[in-house]
Order: sequence, then structure tokens, then C-alpha cells
Amino acid sequence: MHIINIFAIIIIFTVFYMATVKRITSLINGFLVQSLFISLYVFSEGVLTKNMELYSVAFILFLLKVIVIPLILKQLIKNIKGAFSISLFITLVGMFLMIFRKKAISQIIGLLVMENGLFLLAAAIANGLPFFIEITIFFDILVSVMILGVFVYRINTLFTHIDTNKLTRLKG
Amino acid sequence: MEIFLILGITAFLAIISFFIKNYKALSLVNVLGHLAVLSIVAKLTADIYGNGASISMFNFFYADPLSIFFMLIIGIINAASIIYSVSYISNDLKENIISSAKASLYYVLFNALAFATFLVVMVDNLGMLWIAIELTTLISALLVGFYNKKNSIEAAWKYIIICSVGITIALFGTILFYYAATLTGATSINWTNFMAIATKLDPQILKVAFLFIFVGYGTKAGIVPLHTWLPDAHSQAPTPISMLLSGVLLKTAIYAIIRFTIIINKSVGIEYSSSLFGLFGLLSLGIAAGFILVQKDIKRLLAYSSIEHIGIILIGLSFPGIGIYGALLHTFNHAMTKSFMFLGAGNIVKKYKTGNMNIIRGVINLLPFTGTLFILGAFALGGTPPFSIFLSEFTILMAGFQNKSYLTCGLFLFFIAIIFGAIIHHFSKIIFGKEPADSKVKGYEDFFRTSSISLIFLFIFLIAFGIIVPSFASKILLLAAEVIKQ
Amino acid sequence: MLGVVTANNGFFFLIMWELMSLISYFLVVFDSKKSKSIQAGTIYIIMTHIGTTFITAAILMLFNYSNSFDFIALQNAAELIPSGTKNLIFLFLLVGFGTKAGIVPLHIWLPYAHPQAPSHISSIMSGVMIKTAIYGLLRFVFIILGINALWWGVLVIILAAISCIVGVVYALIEHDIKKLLAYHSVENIGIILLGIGASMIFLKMNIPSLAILALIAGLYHLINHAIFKSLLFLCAGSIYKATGSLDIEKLGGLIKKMPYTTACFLIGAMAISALPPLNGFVSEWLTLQALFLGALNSSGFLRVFLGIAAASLALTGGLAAACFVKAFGITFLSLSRSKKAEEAVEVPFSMKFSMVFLSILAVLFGLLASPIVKYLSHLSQYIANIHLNTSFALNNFTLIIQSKNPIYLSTPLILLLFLLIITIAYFIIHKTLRSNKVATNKTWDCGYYNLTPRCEYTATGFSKPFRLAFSFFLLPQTKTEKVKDSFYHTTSFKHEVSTIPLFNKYIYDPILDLIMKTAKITRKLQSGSINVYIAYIFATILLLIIFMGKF
Amino acid sequence: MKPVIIIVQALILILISLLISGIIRKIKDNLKMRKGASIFQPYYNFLKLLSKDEIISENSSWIFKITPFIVLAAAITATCLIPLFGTGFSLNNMGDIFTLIFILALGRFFLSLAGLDTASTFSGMGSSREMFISSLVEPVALLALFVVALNSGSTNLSLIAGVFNFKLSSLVAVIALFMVTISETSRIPIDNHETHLELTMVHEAMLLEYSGRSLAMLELATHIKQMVFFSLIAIILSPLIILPSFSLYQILFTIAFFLLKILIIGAFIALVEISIAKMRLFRVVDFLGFAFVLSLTALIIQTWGM
Repeated sequence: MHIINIFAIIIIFTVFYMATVKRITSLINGFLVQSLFISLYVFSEGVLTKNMELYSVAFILFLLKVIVIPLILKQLIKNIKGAFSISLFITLVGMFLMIFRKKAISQIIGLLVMENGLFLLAAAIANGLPFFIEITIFFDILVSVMILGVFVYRINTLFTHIDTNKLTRLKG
Repeated sequence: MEIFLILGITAFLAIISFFIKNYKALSLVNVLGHLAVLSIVAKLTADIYGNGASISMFNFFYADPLSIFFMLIIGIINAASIIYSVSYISNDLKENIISSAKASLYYVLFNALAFATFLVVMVDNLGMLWIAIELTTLISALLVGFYNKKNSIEAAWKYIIICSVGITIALFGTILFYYAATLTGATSINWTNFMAIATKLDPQILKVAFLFIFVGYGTKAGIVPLHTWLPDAHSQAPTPISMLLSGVLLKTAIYAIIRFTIIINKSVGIEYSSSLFGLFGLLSLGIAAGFILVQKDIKRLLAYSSIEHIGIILIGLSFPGIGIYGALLHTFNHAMTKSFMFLGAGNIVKKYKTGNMNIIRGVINLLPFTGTLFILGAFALGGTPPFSIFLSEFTILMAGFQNKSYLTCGLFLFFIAIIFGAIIHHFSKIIFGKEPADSKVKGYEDFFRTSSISLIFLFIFLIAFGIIVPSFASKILLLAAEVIKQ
Repeated sequence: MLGVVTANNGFFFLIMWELMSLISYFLVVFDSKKSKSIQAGTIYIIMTHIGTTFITAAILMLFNYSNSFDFIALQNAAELIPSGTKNLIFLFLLVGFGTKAGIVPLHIWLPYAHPQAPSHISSIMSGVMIKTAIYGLLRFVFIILGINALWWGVLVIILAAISCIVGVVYALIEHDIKKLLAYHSVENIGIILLGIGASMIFLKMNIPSLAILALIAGLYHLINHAIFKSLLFLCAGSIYKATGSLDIEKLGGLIKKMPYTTACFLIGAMAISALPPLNGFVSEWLTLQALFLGALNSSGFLRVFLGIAAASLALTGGLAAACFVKAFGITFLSLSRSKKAEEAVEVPFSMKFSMVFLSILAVLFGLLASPIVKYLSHLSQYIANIHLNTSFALNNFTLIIQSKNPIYLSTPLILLLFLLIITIAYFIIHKTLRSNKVATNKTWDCGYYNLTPRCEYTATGFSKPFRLAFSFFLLPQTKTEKVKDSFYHTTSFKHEVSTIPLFNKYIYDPILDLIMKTAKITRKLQSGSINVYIAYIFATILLLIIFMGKF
Repeated sequence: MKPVIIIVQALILILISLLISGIIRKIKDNLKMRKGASIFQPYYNFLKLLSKDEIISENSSWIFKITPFIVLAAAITATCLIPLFGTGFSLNNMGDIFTLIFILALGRFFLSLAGLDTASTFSGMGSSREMFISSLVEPVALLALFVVALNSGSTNLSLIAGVFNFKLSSLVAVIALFMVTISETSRIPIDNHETHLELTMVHEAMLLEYSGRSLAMLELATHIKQMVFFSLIAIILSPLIILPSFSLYQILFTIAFFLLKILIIGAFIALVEISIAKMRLFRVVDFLGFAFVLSLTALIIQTWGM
């Protein structure tokens, strides 16, 4: 039981480490370590609860987050430098959230993470879009979140769950 | 000046229809409004027909022949759709599927969508272009989820999520474009200014940026790997809305991509964008052909055929010279034919109460008027000569052959043949044959009077552009093509 | 159809061409209650559309070199097309026009579409519409493209010979009159193409007089086929009107009730199986002469090849005669096999008039061979743009071919001789020996039971030897079924004979299954879960970035 | 002058034809060690039938009545095409060997129609078999004559008769033509013209319903058709001598020589009839297939120039 707690602690440490570190490559390594421990954590959870599904989730997490993503990010880094890579990284993480999360709310959050990644990008490399555009984009996101909220409410009333990967009535 | 008028009327209609309670007055106001808008657009086209100049005001609005051409499409389809939705919504009211409050909400959203789509085409500022497209997605998502049934909500949810992801990526691309512009010292994000400094921009960043733009706005345009939301949204939306979605919204996304292609062509050169278009065009054509073959629902089939035609437009854009003229012509023809077909499908679905093609039979006996027009439309969609789609496909093919890209044209012809076969196979099964016994419901006869007006209104365009493109239309198309080839 | 023939610009030609097939599609699906006619219509329009795509591709390739659609411009630009593309364009044109004409591998729509349309429509369709395809072939290949390689003619002749034999063999086992006639259109198109293919070869070997002769033969058969095929379809239409059924097995004995239709059908049958005085014989004779003289002037492989083509033409002639003996004999002669055939009544005047008019035309075209041949020789000289003075008509009765050792043919003389002999025989035998009486009595029934219509010879029986002889090609399937009351007592015995449609089974069905399978695979793409959809977007972005360099 | 000779020539051929079949039957009987009927028996049959009454089945139509005339006319037109005395003396501006084949096909077409007309199963079966065999025979006959015509440069019968170019390919073609004659004149291996057994008769079955005068005409037509085939082979085998002067002695000599050739062919036919038993209907396909291959080899030999 206590091994899992140790993993959780290590994960927190990696978050702090990532928050502080300057260079991008070490940030990616931090991400790599963090996702390694998250997969171990899930794996041990699986061992405890004997639930097969967790093993597979752990394995996919391990495969993607530890091997594929860092590789791609390193390849990307080679030709563009500076704060650009952080924003690119955050957008991709946001997108990641949307792909791998089931709940509707987490998808909205994923969307927002992507958008603030873009704001960071705009601020970093082009020291901000023309002021008027920034404000309207901000209002735009506000409106879209409101409408998304309306839809989540409607899904909840109709489907009595907000689990998006059950929303598969329309096929083919 | 006209630009303000158009935007003003649509905004005014949106607000007004919130307050008018009596449905008759509401629909009358709306129809008149939209006809007025159409006449203004027509006047605008007449102006630039003369001198081919472009109007730009306080470096925010910008209307060159290309955007006016798209305005024409939006105007016509809006007018047809509003006429149809008058009877469509009144019929829903009568069967009290929706309350009268919902009806006025429908008109509010309809006019808001019209406002947003006109905005997209008029704005010069690329950031503003992004915001306008984001607005169209949000409003149309509400309209797709109008009926508050399980399927339509799911479709709306998928539509809004996928398109928002796509548009965020497009924002990513726009920012990169702006970054490239700031490197050369420019500050304004206006399209005209980009054109001026296009040659000085750093090609490496532009290439990456264009990829993001292409994927971003591509999701909104329904290019294949990103098209997943399109069949659900189009088949679940109420008919006038799916007509708008297919006819107008996909075209606005294509408009946005064209705007960026002009910049990239100027700075990086033609082959980069044309190879991208050619690849994705063929991909959309092929996959759409596969889907159309196995479809069971009329509206989904029409949605997939929109993907197919978007693929054709992309292939058209990938051939320089006359190909661009053909692609623009095809955008116009497809907008007309597809909305025409959606109207027909709407009537059929209303009559048979289901979209499933295995149940629908003998449409020609039950709805003789819609039936005949529908089968003619089916042939038009398949690309048979007397209709306009054949003319534009033929121009694209001509450009293709002149461009010596025989493989693309070969595949193009092969997929067109399969799709023609699939469409005829499906539609001839539902049009002819013995109608099911229990479908003698007489309720919809009056419904068809008003809808037939818009059917005929669109059918005229199908035939008019069939054999030879009328001179004034081809002049506008040439001007628009000039803009692209700049 | 007039549009197709009068268009002088490639683009309008295409538009009129597709318009023609579109309208004929609606005619085929005219009485849309029967689901068979919808299916037939769909097959028909899809096949013709595929054909048109090939023609469009060919015209566009031509357009590349002349960048104007006008026929004359295309013609001048034809010289500078490299021979590789010329062959490709020729193949596209052949496939495109082949689907419309109904050459063998592409003929499957013909036996479906023609019988579904009302008879007068199908008479126009097979009489005239198929010929527009031949017109297209002549216009594009002969005039615009010019003959480029010898193998063109050889390929056309091979296809023609195969479609002759296949058409006639399928017609033999067919028991529905209109399907039978549709298969015969395939066979006659083969004969026309034999003539045209032969003229292609001779043009390439530049023997102008023979090329003209072969072209005349092809065109002449084209006109004849238009006449007697529409005649036969009209007769089939009147049979359908009178008896309400087209299946030969149920008809019989119509000769006593419908004398006009019988006479016209007989003339049509004689014309199609190329019996002397009528027009079918003259054009088939001309094709044979063309093949013979071609063989005479060529050597080695080509001579054997032309000989085999002539033999296949003869085989088709023989089989066609057998098929029409079956069709005519079983439908019109002896006792009527069903109540419907019993009460058949002659068709009204308007139908009779058109049938009689066409049969007179058939006879006339047979007799007035030489003036027609004179006109056709000018025509074919224009098509093949060769100018020579020999016209093949000695005087307005006899045809003369190859002045060195002349070969003659004069159908009026044959007819004259026939009538002369018949009158002499009649006078000698009937008038001089008037003493004998002519009594009518029952047919010989081996003496112990009365002959019923059931014991007449049926169409299936008639075509049984052919089915067995060509079993390697038709793959006959027999299904027998015993209807039993109890274990021991069988009340009735059902025997069904069917043949596998070879082409559908081995060429068209596999292609269709392949396309459907790939379509089903693509269907899985739209799996419904939103996460997968976003993964698609993600994947496209990644792939594009990785492969960015390649663009 | 020419038409008179042609008519005389046709009359002689018609008269001789009955004699020839009488002689063939005589040779067959003698070979079977039987006395056999006199060689003039066919004449007696013909005259007897002429004087008999005629019975027509009630089911049949006008086709049944006119078929005898058309079949006879077809046979006689065919004879006019054959040049008996000399090369010039045939109605050759009417047609050539292809026309000959098609005219015979016309006769056969109407005969099988009459067979179907009388609603009796035997004659129906007969016409089906007749059409089956003849449709397989036609390509063989055409190809064989094709080869012979190639040798002599034109399909005009009188020209073929005139030219003496006796090559190997013509010989092979003549053998194929011989097999065609056997099937056309319904001789033993393919069809038995003497019996009335349903299984074996093909040509006879169609004449089953006829009686009296029309049977006489049809019998005469079969004999003439046989004569046409024999004379065709005779001409190809050894061409006619061109008449230098139009003296009586010259004509008698050519007729005698022609008669001799026909007799030899007739004897050969009788020999074949005696030695082979009748084949089953579907073995006929192989028989005619062999004949077709034969004519094809003749064509190939011909292209090698032999």
C-alpha cells in the first residue's frame, strides 16, 4: 500500500521540478519521469484491485507518454527554440487531455489548456497579437465556454451521464 | 458603404426577431430582410463587375472580388434557406414539436449565423477572420442541437468540440503567421499588409504555419481525416440549417484557407500548397466514395457527398491556371446543388418520418413534384452534363490534363464514377418502386407549396450554369481567380 | 440523339451523349412499379456513365494537344500526338464507345435495359442508339485520330468475333423474346465491327479499295440492323400487347390469329439470319467478301486470322438462323400453348402499318443493293479520306467486286429466278395433275391418343443440343424438384434449367464485392467516439510536421 | 444463247440427280450382297408420289403449304450456279460460292419451320437437330470453300472451275467438303435418310408430315441438293476443259467426263455409308469439329503457299 504513496510523492516532486527548471530538454525529461511514475502508480493500483483494464491503461500511458511524446517533442525542438516550445508543449498536452479523458468537463478543460498555450505562444514570440484582437479572442473563449456549459447541462439531463465515450450512437 | 448595410440588416433582424411574437409577422420580416441583403450583394457585384476594384474601409473591412463572390453564395443560400424555414418551422409549430418561443429563438440564431458568415467574408484582419469563424461554429452548434433529442445533442457536442479543437490549431497557425510578419517589422495583422510584405517573410516558419492553418480550417471545411463531425452534424440538424451548413459554412472555411494560400503562394511558391491540396483532395474524394456506397440515411449520404465535393474543390485549387476558375465555379455549383438536394431530402424525411433509405420507396408517387426534382438533382450531383456540376468538374479535369497530372485525374474520374453509381443506386431505389402502404398521410401538402418556391429558385441555378456559364458570372469568377493567382 | 450526331465540338458531343443516355434511362425506368426495371435502369446508367468517363478522358487528352474542342482543330492536332498516347486514346475511346455499343465484356447492361423499356422504345434504343456509339467510334478514330497501328484493327476484329458468337449463343438459350433480341443486338454490333475492324487493317496496310469495301459492308449492316431489329422489336411489342406475355414457352399458334405480325416477324427473322433475297444477306455477303479479299491480299498470320473471322461470321449466321427458327417456330406455329395465346387478336392498324412499312423497307434494302452501295462508297471514301473511282455497283442490279477476276452478286436476279421456278413448279405439278384431292386431317399421333399442345416441341427442348454443345461456355445448371404428397406418391415433378451468366459471375461480381469490401472498411473510420476523432486531428498534425520536408 | 444453255444445263442436272441416288442405292445393295432395286427406282417413286392424294395437318398454317415450293426453288437456283459445260456457262453474275451456301440455308430454314408447324414432336425434334447440325456445318463449308477460292483467286464459281491449280490445300479442303456433303445430304454417319426411327432420322423427320405431291417435290429437292454438292466437289477436284469450239462432240465428251466424276464420288459415298455405323447426335459435334480443324489446316497450308 505504501509503495503507491511513495509514487504519488515522487510525482509531486517532478511537478515542482518541472515548474522550476529553465531548459526545455530537462522539462521534457521531467515530464518523462512524471509519466513513468504515473504509469507505475496506475500499474500498482491495478495489481491491488486485480482490475485488468488498469494494466492496459498503464501500459498505454507508459508507451505514449514515456516513449513517443518526448521523442516527438525533442524532434520538434531542434528547429524552433525559445518559449515557443513551451506553448507548443502545452497545446499538445491540452490536446492530449481531450483525447484520453472520458468526462465532458475534462474535454472543456483540455480545450482551455490548448487556448492558454496559444496565449503563451502569442506573448512569447510575437509579444502579443494586436491588443484589440487579444480582447475579442478572450471574449470569444468566454462565449464558447458558456455554450459548452449549456451543452454539458443538456447532455446531463438527456443521457444522465457526461461520459463522452458512451456518446457513440451516431456511427458509419 | 454596402458592407455596413448588410451587417446592419442581419444584426437588426437578429435582435428584432427576439421581440416579435406573432409568427406570421416574424417570418415576413425575416424573408424581406434577407431578400434586401441579397439585393445589396447583387448591387455590390454589379459595382465591382464594372471596374474590378476592391473596397476597403478603415483598414478593418475589405471586400475584393473573391470575397464578393463568396458573399453572393452566402446571400443566395441564406435567401433560399429562410424561405424554406418559414414553412418548415410553421409546420413544426403546427405539430407543436417546438414552442413559439423556440421558433423565435430559431430566427435569432439564424440571423446571428448570417451575420457571422458575412463577417467572415468581409473582414481584412486575419485575427478577426478567426473570431468570425469561431462565432459561426458556436451559433451553428446551437442550431444543430436545436431539437434537443439525444442524437442531435450528441451531434452538436461532437461538432462544437472537434471544430473548436480545429480552430484553436488554426489560431496557432495565425499566430505563427503574425510572428513571421513581426520578424520583418510589420505590426498590423491585416491581410492586405501581409500581401505587401509576403516576399520578405521567412519561408520556413510560413511552411509550418500553413500546415497548422490547413489542418485547423480543414476541420471546419470537412477535409477527410478531420471530417468526422460533418455527417453527424449535417444529418441531425433541421433541414434549412443543414442546407446552410453544407452550402455556406464549409465554403467560408475554404475561403479562409484560400486567403492564407494566396500569401503562401506569393512567398513560398505554388507547388507547396498545390501538392497539399491535391493529396488531401484525393483522400477526401476516395474516403467519401467509400462511405457513400454503404450509407443508409439520406442526409448522411448528402453530408458525405459534401465531403466528396470539398475534395473536388481542393483538387481544383491544386491545378494552377484554369483549375482555380473551375474550383470557384464548383464551389458555387456545389452550394446550389447541395442545398437543393437537402431541401428535397428534408421534404422526403418530413413525409416518411424517417431518413432510412430501406423504408422509403416510391417517392415519385407520393411527392411527384419533389420526387422528379430530387432524381434530377441526384443526376446533377453525380455530374451528368445538362447540370452545372458536370461543367465545373470538366473544367477542373481540363486543367488537370493540361497540368499533365494524369494519375490525379485518373483517380478523380474513377472515384467520380463510383460515387455516381452509388448515388444513382441509392436514390433510384427510393424514388421509384411501390410506396409503403401506410404512408398515405395527407398532412404535408401545404408544407410543400412554400418549400417548392425555394426548390425552383435553386433549380434555376442548376440549369442556368449547366451548359455555359453566363457571361457576367464568368467575369466575376475570372476576377476572383485573378485575386488568387496574384 | 440528333444532337450527338450533329455536334461539331467535342464538348457538346459529350453533353449530348450523356443527355441521350440520361433520357433513355428515364424511358427504361418508365413503368417504375416493377423493381426489375429499376435495377435494369441503374445498371444501364452506371455502365454508360463509366463509358462516358472513358470518352471524356480521351477527349481531354486530345484537347491537350489542340487546346480547342472543335473537331477540325482536333483533327489537325492529331499528327503531333506521340504514338504512345495515341494508342492510349484509342483504347479509352474503344472502351467508352464499347460500353454503349455493347461489345462483349461490356455488354451486360443490354439484355437488362432493352427488355424493360416499352417495346417501341427498345426498338429505337437498339436500332438507333447503339449506332451512335459506332458513329462516335468512326468520328473519333477514323477521322480525328487516324489509324496508327495494325493491332488496332486486329483487336477490334477479335472483340467483334467474340461478341458475335457470345451474343448468339446467349440468344439461343433465351426464352424471353425481347431479351433474345437484345442479345442479337450484341451479335449484330459484332458483325458491324467486323467490317469496321477489317477496314482499319486494310487502311493500315494501305489497300484503299478493300478498306472502302469493308467500311461499306460495316455501314450497310448498320442500316440493315437498324431496320430489321426495330421491326422485330415492334413485332415483339405487338405480341406483348396481344397476349400479355413475352415468354415463348407460353405462346404458340399465333400465326392463325395474327397474320400481319407473323408475316413481318418472318421477314425480320429471315433478314437477321441473312437469307438471300433480304438485306441481312447482302451486308453479311459484303463483309464475307471483304474478309476474303483481305485474306487474298495479305499473307501469313493475317490470312489465317481473317479466315477464322470469316468462319466465326458463318458460325454466327448458322446459329442466328437456328435461334430465329426457334423464336419464330415456337411463338407462331403449331398449337397455342396457353389460354392467353389462344385469345390473341391482331393489333390495331397503326402498329400493323409501322411493321409492314419496316418489312417492305427490309425487302427493298435487299434488292436495291447496288444504288445503296454506290452511295455508301462515297460516304466511306469521305470517312477514310481516300479517293478512288471504283464504285462497286456494275449496274443498278448487280454488285461487282475486284475487277481482275470479277465476283458478282445480284439479289434481284436471285428473287426473279425464285419466283420463276415457283410459278413453273406450281403450274406443272398442281394445274396439270388436277385429279388429286387435298384433304386436311389430324397430325400423325402414332394412332392411339389425341395430340395436345403439351406434346409440341418446346423452346428449351429446341435449344437443348446447343446448350450441351456449348456447355463449356454456358455451364448449364439443372434443378429438379419432386412435389410429394406422401413418401411414395409424387404429385408433380419440377425441372428447371438455368445457365450461369458467365460475365457477371467472373468479371463484374468480383469487382463489385471488392469495392463494397473496401467501403465497409472505410465505414469503420467513423466509429462514433469523440476521442478517436480528436486523435485523428492530432495524428494529421504530427504526420504533416514530420513529413513537412517532402512537400 | 447463254440463258438457253444454262436452262438446258439445269434440266440435265435435275434429271441426272435422281439417277445418281438410284445408282448409289444400287451400289450399296450390291455391296451388301443384295440385288437391290433398279437404278431408276427414284423416278418411279417420284411419279407415284405425284399421282397420290395429299393430307395436310389441321394445325399447320400457310408455311406448311409453301415450304415445298421454296425448298425446291432454292435447290434449283443452286444448280443454276454450277457451270456444267464450260467455264462461262453458269449464271455467275447472280452470285458466288457464299451465295450458294446462303441459298441452301434458306431452303433449310423453311424446311425446319415446316417441321415445327405440324405440332408433332418427331418433326419438331428433327428440325431442332437439323438446325443444330447445319449451324455447325456452315463454318466448315465456308472455310473449305474459302481456301479453294484463295487458291483460284476469286469466289466466282465459273472462275474456280476454269483454273487448274491443284494444290495440297485444295485437297485437304475437298476432304473437309466431303464431310460436309455427308452431313448435308443426310448420309449414314450423321443421319439416316432411309429409316423412320425417331432416334436416327434428322432430315426425314421434317418430311414426316408431308404426303403426295409436296413430298415428291421435297424428295426431288434433296436429290438436287445432293447433286449440287457432288458437282461442287467434282469441279474443285478436276476443273472443266474449256470448250475450244462449240461442236456437238465436244459437249458430249464434257458431259460424259462430268458424269464419270459424279459416279466416282457417289460410289465413294456409298462405301462410306456401308462401313461406318450412325453416330450419336453429340458425337456429330466432334465429327464436325474434326472437319473444321481439317479446313483450318487447309487454310494454314494455303498460307504457306502450297
